[in-house]
Amino acid sequence: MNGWLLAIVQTGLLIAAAPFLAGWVKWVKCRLQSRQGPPPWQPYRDLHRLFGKEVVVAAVASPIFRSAPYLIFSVTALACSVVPLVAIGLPTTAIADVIVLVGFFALGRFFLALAGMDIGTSFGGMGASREMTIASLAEPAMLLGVFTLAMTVHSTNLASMISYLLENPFQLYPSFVFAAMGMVLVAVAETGRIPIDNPATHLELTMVHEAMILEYSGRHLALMEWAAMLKLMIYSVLLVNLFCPWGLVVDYTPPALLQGLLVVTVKVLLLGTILAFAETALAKMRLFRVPQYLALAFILCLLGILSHVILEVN
Amino acid sequence: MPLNFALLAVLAAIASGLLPLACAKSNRAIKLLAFPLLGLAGLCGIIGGGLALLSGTSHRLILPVGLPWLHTHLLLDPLSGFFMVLVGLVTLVTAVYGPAYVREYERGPQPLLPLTVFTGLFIVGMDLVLLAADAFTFMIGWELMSVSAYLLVTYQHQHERNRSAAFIYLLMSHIGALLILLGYGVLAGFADSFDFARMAAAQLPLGWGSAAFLLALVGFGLKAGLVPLHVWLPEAHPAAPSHVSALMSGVMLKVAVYGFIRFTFDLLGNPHWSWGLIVLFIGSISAILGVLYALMQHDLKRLLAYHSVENIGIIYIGLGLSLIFAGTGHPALAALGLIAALYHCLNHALFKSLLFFGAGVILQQSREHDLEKMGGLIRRMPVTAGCFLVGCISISALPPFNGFVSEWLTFQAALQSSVLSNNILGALIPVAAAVLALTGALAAACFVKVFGVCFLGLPRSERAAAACETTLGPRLGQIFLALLCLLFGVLPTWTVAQLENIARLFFSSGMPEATAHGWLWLTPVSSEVASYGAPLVLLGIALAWLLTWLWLHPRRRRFPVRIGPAWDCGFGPLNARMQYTATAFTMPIRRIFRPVWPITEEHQAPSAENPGGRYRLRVGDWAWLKIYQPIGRLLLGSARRLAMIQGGNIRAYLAYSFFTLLFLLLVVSL
Amino acid sequence: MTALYLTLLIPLAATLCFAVIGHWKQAGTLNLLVCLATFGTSLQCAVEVFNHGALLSPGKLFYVDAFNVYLLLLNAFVGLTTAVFSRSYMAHEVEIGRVDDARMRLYHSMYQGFLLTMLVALTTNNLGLLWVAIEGATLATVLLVSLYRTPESIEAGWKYFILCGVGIAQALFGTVLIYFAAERVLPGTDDALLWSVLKQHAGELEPTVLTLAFVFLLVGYGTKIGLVPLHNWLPDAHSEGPTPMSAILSGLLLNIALYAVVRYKMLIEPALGNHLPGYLMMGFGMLSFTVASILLHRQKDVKRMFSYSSIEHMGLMTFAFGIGGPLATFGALLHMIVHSLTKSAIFVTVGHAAHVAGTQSIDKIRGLIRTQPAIGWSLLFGTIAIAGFPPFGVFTSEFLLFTATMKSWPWLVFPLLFGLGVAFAGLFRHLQPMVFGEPPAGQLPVKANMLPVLLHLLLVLLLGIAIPDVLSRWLDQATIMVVGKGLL
Amino acid sequence: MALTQLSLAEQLVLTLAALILFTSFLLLAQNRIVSLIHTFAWQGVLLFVTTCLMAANSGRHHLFISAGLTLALKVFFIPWQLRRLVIKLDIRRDVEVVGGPSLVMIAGGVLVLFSYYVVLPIRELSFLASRNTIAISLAVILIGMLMIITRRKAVAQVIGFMSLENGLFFAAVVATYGMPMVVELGIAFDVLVAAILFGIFFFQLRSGIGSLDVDHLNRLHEVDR
Repeated sequence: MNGWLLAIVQTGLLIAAAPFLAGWVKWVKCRLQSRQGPPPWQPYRDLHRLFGKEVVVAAVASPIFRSAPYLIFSVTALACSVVPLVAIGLPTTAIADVIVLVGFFALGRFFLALAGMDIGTSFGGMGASREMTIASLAEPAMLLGVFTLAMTVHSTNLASMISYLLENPFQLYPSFVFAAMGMVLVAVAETGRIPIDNPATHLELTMVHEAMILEYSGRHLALMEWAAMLKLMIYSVLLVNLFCPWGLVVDYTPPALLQGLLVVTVKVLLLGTILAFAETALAKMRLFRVPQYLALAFILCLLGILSHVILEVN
Repeated sequence: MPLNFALLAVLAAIASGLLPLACAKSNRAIKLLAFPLLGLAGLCGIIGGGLALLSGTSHRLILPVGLPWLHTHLLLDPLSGFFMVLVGLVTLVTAVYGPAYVREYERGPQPLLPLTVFTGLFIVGMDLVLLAADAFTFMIGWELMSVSAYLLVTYQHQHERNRSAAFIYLLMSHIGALLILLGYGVLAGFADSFDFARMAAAQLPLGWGSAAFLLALVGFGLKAGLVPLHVWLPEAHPAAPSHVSALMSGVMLKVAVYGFIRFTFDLLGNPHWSWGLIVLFIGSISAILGVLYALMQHDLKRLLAYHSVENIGIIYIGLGLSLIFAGTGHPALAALGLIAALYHCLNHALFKSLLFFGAGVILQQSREHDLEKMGGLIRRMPVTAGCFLVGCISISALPPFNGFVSEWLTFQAALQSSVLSNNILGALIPVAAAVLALTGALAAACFVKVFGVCFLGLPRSERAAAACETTLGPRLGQIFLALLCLLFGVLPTWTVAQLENIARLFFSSGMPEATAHGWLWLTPVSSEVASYGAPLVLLGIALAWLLTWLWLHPRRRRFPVRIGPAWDCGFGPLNARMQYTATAFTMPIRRIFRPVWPITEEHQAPSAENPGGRYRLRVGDWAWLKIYQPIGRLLLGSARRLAMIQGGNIRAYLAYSFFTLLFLLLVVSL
Repeated sequence: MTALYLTLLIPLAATLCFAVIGHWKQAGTLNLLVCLATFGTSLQCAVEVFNHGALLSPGKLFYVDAFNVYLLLLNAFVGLTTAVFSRSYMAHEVEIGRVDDARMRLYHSMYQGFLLTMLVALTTNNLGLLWVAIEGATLATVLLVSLYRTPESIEAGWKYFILCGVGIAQALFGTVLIYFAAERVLPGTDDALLWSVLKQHAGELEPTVLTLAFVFLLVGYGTKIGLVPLHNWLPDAHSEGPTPMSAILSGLLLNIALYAVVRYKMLIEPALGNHLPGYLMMGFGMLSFTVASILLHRQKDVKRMFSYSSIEHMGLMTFAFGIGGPLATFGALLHMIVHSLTKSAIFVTVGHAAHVAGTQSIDKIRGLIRTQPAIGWSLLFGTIAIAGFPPFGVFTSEFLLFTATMKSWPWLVFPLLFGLGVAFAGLFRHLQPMVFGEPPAGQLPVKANMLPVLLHLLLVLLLGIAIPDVLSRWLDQATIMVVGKGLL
Repeated sequence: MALTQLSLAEQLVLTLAALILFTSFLLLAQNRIVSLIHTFAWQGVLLFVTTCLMAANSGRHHLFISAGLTLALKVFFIPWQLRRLVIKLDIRRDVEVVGGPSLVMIAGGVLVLFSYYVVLPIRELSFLASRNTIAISLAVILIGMLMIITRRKAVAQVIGFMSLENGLFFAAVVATYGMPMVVELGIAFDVLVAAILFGIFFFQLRSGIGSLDVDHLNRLHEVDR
């Protein structure tokens, strides 16, 4: 019972903190670019504003258009419940392993793309087409990276994976290096950051994610934006907790939990800072350079598998 | 008892096929006779097969027909029972869906009768294949199935396209049948009997075993549609009436898979791991090429047909894994692979027939088969759209629907490759898994295209704008299948537990851990390794949705939704031609995987007489261009040269006779 | 015994009568009745043989055993059903003025004459008379091939005449050589050509002479079977003659010639002590089978196409008899039945189809199912049956042949497979446009009696689903006679 | 065994065999139709004589019937009918084109050798002449076929065919003292019918094709032209 409660709290925390991470990255980025920038909690304000606005829906919109924000948000929220934020071994993590997690994202994306196409604008179709193309390359790379880990730890359950790594803290796996690099590349692509997509752009021809949600307004738009932030949050947490799991707690005592929360906050914010650095340093790619980028990710993850098979199994 | 039901199913199907012959004049009578009997056949099949599957028992019967020294052996074991259920399910839905659907043909130039007759016989053929326990009966059922399907494909034979599709289908099917026969011949050579029980008991040396295996792989692969033996599939499926396409794609391909499983796992036994590797390789190729080719199609049924190639590929990946594990002595993992494959058979049968039924409704209501001319159908046919959406989600392997479960199981099987001592295999299997992942992602892209272009947006043609929802029967059929898709997605644990009965037939153990944690949790290897709580996923999504909805409810009252024109970045009024087309949607993928397809593009810049400009894209099939056409040319060329012997000159003819005589005399006197 | 004599006498009398009254309006019906009578007596004959074993006529001139009695029955049956077809077909020909009274007399007389010669060939005990009868069958049909007096039909008739004449002359030389060998063992008797006698003395005959004799017999009767490269007359003769003729040529004459070869093989192979006749038959069979299946692709005339299919199937049977062994022989015997039933059904259908379209050209026959469903579906199912799809009987026999080949000559299975696949493709690529699609404008149905076709196809279907016990025991007896070992 | 040890009758048979072979060669070389018919008739005479000789020598009197049939059919009826047809169809003067006469003659010689080679393995038992006469008759048959192949005129083909049958009869008579009577009668009947049919066909060919040249019979073929 304790576990279930903790899991719900943790999920709520993750959902609540997601806008802050997005704001944080933006703030750091602005600072790096010597701009004042909005404060890190600006996304909360934006969301609040959007929730308080009237919703305008195009006359041709179908039920898919209206239900997509709820569905996407729900699925992403469910994904949050699966990811170990501060504690492992929670009952919710057994609902889905990492493959199912990828499945959740795919489900969200499926409806996102459909929602983009629903009104029949060319931007929506364009965004959907690009999103699905990128995803169809990123997803296998992501899974291949996950497989690398899974083959080492003999599990695809996130909790089992992390606890295995915690139990064997100072083993250096060459395959993990490759997998980590590959998954970082994938995460950047999947969360729609530079150099794949620019969350800040509204230049039609360079948009991917934004193009799909152009027709949304009010609370629908808020849910969509929030879901995107959640995704960034989940990927960040996943990356830091998989590749540097130190600080995650196994026993659910309040001090330990607090400590774990602190550690993970620091780790995630650090990752956000790195992301901001990278986004500042890099320029957005042309769409047709993206396959090469993702191919690199794929190759890295494949190398991870191969190095696992060749170097680590005996 | 189960066998009685199965036999009743066969009889009902026969009756459904033949009884309408007695009242050929009245379409009404034909429909009243054929479809209820078909439904009965389906129902009996489900009950009989289901009983056999659930109880895990085998039932035998010998009928005094067939060859004088080889009477007809029938066998209903969990494996055939399972496939019997598949056939029964789709047949049942066909019986519900059919009467309204065939109304279209009553006005057409063809009489209705052949359609119902051959549908009945088609089911008979499939059931017979499943029940057969000797090679002769098997082949009779097999070819009955092929020929009936051929006659169904040619049902609308006024179109030349349909005829050539049917021809290619029957030709390839016939060649496949001959190879299968050859495979049985090899087995029978060692067993000295065509009885399956004796064949299964016979021990083959590896060389002969491999030969038989390859024959079966190609023979059944021709029917199942493995790349590069798939070329008939995208031709035949669009040609057949939609409920027949559903049967063909949903079940007939599965019957081929059944044949392969029966042959390889049961009759051959003791698989060698290299067989598994071959199957894995071919399955991966089929999966990825199937989906890539599907992406480029814009004929709806053709697209679905290519997806069948993809899904058969996925099934074969599972089978390949199972063979590899079985060949290296890991029965529990082999069971996992087999169960994954079987589960995918079930799922594919459900969602592919659902999609074909949906496609049939679209075709019937909009009279369009070209995606580029559809659009906005969701507003006029919401039920069909909803069910089609379920099909799309399922086939794209998205949780919590059924397609995801089987792919997940396949992934789990693939990830166990680290138990293999052979490192090369250990490295290759994850690559196959990555291919599977790529396939799944591309399938999702493809079905976003299908659903988006077909149902969403604005109608792209007058006909699409005029389409309306279908009648009760087809709606019920689709809803039923959609519910099953959800059900088998949410209750995988129960399903896997039943499928274990099949795995126990071939492997010493089932999957002891898989269902050990109650119906909520599916843990194929152990709960530490992987777990999936499908009901909880559904519950979680629903809960999250409900919470969000409740949370936003006050605001909804304060700010009701305002309906307005589309914003579209302020570009002004929308029209249908501004939308992304199916061709445009897949353009990035086309660029990325360019060498995969033989593509011809025609551009025509806008000019004075043609202000719109013109762009045309044709996507062929390399297998057709590089394999089948050369073979055809070779054959016709050799026929042309051979025809010289029939040159018309009688003196030449006499000279043949003369020299034959001299030659033979010389031969015997040497 | 009376039944046997009646079986032969009825057609003989009919031949003579029809030479005078064959042009009567009722001649077709009469012809049918005569065939019915013949069928009745042959049935009686079969029952006798089945109950009491082989029949030997007092003068030892006729001998009916399990092997030939089933062919006898088959002959009479196909003759009967073809007569049903012939009645309406020839009435139509008279109506459109293609034949006059004199030719109708010739036609009906020769129809019976042909049946007579074949019945004689089957039942005779004398190998010389066998030759006479088969030559007689050629002579009876040669004028029927050129019945229409078109340049093509005359050409076909001439080719048929010369090629078969020369071929069959070689068979006579083979017969003379057999006689020569037998004379040494049985000097001074007239029994030296009697099958029943020769069979008992087979072991004493001079092998070298027998070898030579078999070569001549194979080339001779092989010409009649239509073995490649001796087959050239066959497509011409089948395509140009009246269709009932094609039906019985393909369904019966080829079988009889094969029957003759098998009889000789039964005699010669034990005497030689080696498998040479078998090898020769296998070689010719396989060659015919393969070549015919490839050439099927190039046909433009529908009857010509199906005659190639006949060559293909005769090749298959020859091959199977060549393999020897009970399984292959049983299969080949069964194949003789199903092939002649199916093929004559097809020719009957094709005859009607040609009437519907007004031509035999494949390019012009279109949309049969739409114009006249009975003909279209019959043609379709006939072709499906002949292509070897279950549940039709052709599949059963091909299954057996296949199995037998697998057992004794595994590698020959591949050309066999290839041939079956290619032949199927050849048949169907031509068949499809004929039966399916839109008919040309103005194409009207004709009066057709599809009873024979239905009957034949149902029989073939029955043989595919379950071989009746009577027949299987019968075939087994014949198999024992041919190879000395049965299956059951 | 030397030739001298044989009886006179046997020597005569051998001589007749040689003569029949000679007439075969004559047929092969002849290029006028009427002469062909005459030569064929002479071959028939030789066959008749041989049959009579065998009948007298062996005491099998049914052979006389056979001889009579030969005389009637091969010497009188068929040559007469052919001649009548040739006159009626006005093809007397048609000079037969033989494809390379010397080559054909050489081929004929080779065939004789080949025939001898083929029958060589036959075990000798009783009558010495039989094996060699079989060789001769085989040669006559093969030369008959060669003639059919090398002649383009239908009439010449018929004569080749009939001469081929002569070879058969010769074999039957000399090697086995004729076939059983019922067979002889049957064969004779067939030959008679065949001869009549040939006559009918000549007319049909003339009226239908307009020529008796068999190379003009080329409508039925499967070659792309």
